[in-house]
Amino acid sequence: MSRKAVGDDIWKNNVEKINSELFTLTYGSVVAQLCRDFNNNYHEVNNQLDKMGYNIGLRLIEEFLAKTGVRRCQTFKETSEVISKLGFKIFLNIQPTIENWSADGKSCSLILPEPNPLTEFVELPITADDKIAKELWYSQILCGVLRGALQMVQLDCDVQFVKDVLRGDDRTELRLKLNKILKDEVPAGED
Amino acid sequence: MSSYYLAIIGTRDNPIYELEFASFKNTTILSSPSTPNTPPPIPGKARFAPNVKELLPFIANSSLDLIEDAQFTSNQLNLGKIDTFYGISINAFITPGNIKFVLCYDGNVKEENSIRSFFNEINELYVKTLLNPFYAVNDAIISPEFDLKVKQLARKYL
Amino acid sequence: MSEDIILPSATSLSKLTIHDTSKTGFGYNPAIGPISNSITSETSSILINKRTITLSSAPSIYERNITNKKPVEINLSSLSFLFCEIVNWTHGQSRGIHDLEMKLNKLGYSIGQRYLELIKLRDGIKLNKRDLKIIDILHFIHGSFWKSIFGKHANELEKSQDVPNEYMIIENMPLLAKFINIPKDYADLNCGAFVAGIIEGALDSAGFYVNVTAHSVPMDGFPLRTVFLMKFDQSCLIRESIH
Amino acid sequence: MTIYSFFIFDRHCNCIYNREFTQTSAAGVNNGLINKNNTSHSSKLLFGIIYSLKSLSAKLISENELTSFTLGQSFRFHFWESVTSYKFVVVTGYDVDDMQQVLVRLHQYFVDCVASNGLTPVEFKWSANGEKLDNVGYSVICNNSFVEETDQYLQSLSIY
Repeated sequence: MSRKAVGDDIWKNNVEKINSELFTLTYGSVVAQLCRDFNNNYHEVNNQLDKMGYNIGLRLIEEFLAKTGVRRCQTFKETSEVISKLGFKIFLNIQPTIENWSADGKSCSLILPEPNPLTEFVELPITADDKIAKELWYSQILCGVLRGALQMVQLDCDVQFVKDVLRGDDRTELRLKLNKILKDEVPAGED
Repeated sequence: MSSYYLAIIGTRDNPIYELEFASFKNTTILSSPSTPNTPPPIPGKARFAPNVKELLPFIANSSLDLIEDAQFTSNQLNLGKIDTFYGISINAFITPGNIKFVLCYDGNVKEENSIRSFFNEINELYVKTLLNPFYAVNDAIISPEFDLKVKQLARKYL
Repeated sequence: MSEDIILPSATSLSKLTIHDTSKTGFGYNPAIGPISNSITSETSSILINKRTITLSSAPSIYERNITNKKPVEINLSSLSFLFCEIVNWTHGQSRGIHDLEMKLNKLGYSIGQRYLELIKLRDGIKLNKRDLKIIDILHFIHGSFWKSIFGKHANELEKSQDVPNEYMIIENMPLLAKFINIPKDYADLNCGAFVAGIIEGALDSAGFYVNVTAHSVPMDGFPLRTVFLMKFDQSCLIRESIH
Repeated sequence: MTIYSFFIFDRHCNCIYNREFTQTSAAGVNNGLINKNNTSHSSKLLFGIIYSLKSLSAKLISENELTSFTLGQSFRFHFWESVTSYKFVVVTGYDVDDMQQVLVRLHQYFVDCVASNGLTPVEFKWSANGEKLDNVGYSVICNNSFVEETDQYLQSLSIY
């Protein structure tokens, strides 16, 4: 079976589903609350969303591996396929496309379809100062989730948004960059 | 051809959106002999007399008492024509979340069905506004997109 | 802030000043009033000729169908992970469990306000009615409201035997509690506070001023069973006795 | 045939769960110790042995994963590691053969009760006195449903 077929199959038969609207509204409610709590300091909002995502990623990976039975990937290309066809499919029911590979095969872009379960209903408020559209990455939590989940499988990555249609860009693009493969930690006093 | 004033009023009797406009219908017929010095009227632009214009927000506001009386006696969203005041008629609509739409207009008896359709579609626009996490109940609706859509509805129905 | 506690409505995130004028000719500015968006010769001609104009490069919610779109589904775990993280984060911001529950209630509140209007809108023009009596709105909450949000009706709707303004909605299998095992340092936290907030937001919006709290009352076979206790404001009872 | 103990180590080499069973005729609740010897010398030694054997087996036979090893005539150590580097170890009598399925099952309990339960930590940064560290939670799994369910499962096995 192709990865896509595996993802579709798990989604169909092995996932407890709910209407995405409660998720959309809940996430929206959190982002709006963070904007208030941080007094519209959107850099801090991004950071906080990233942190929350990281914490989620650390756990979500366990459920992911248990559901899919995926073992360690041999290449980063394979990893990115697994993220899109299995990860995004199983948790958000979308399959981003992967493109824009760097020559060294260590970084690529994930293009998220629109609307997606995070951004449905969302429009950034337009006021005289368009700070929000320049600074806020509304879906930043996804970066944290990927970073956390990948770290648990010993892949140290940078994950960040480079484009977002909410800001008026032509598409929503997330950049994934592999820094290094982490080694097993060694117990203290052992070498 | 009549002029209209639409006010959307929040739960604390605060206006969250206002629009003055005139019927877009029959604009060509109305090309009354205007003197060369006065430009032809802009289709859709409200032509309330200045003294009426000033009063409109107050008329809308004073109708709130009547609307509140109806609020828990009628289960309809569209309350129809609820009052007239110095030749200004007032129609009203209440959303399930108690946001009020008030439409004040001069002139004769209007097609109630058109106003109802107008209100119903504005309600849908309002709900879309509300779904945006960055909008909170009772905030003013400043989205240009919303304004455009309301005006398109005005053109379509009134 | 004190107002927030009584009525947990949010402060506005976007404000315009009297100096903000629209470049496109569209958009209402409350600081200026109806002059801000009055019809000009340009906007008039756009409207009359049904010209399409682009006001923003971002996709517009107003172009979407929200009334009869096919429901999109996602994994319950995703919501669960998100919700737990919300609780963790809120916990760090709170002075004690009660404060944490208040904050969860507040987050739910704004969702309830939205859902009320959305679900009523979806009933369609003919069926979309405002509920006038407590019992009618409660049937709505327990029924189609619950089903739209959680995929099923709530299990029971009860009126208190002793207190005239108290009602209860009972859910045997709360969706969000499923994966949450409350650790010891969260004491008697009930995460149902979030759902209680959703109910409260919807009822308040509909004009039924109420205070909603969540209580876990396990039963055989239903260890997570939750009772949502609704205490209506006296004004609602007085209103019912008049009309 | 006997099950003596059950350990979980995390990616930071910490023993985040330690369960020691006291064999009595009345199998049931709370026999033995829970999380009493996480920092003990033998815990650390066990991790060290596993770590070394894992490296050795990877060097000797690639594509082969360490599954179990015996010590003398009394103990067999059964080992399984998740992709996320959680190491599950069950210590049994030396006559118990294959425990891989049991270990995978134990990991499933971990996923359901610990990882999916967002209010209990999954990052178990070590603190010597067992105190809660900022943002990292407790150093050991002290989640009742995990303890109960894994106990129940292990005690239901014929080899217990």
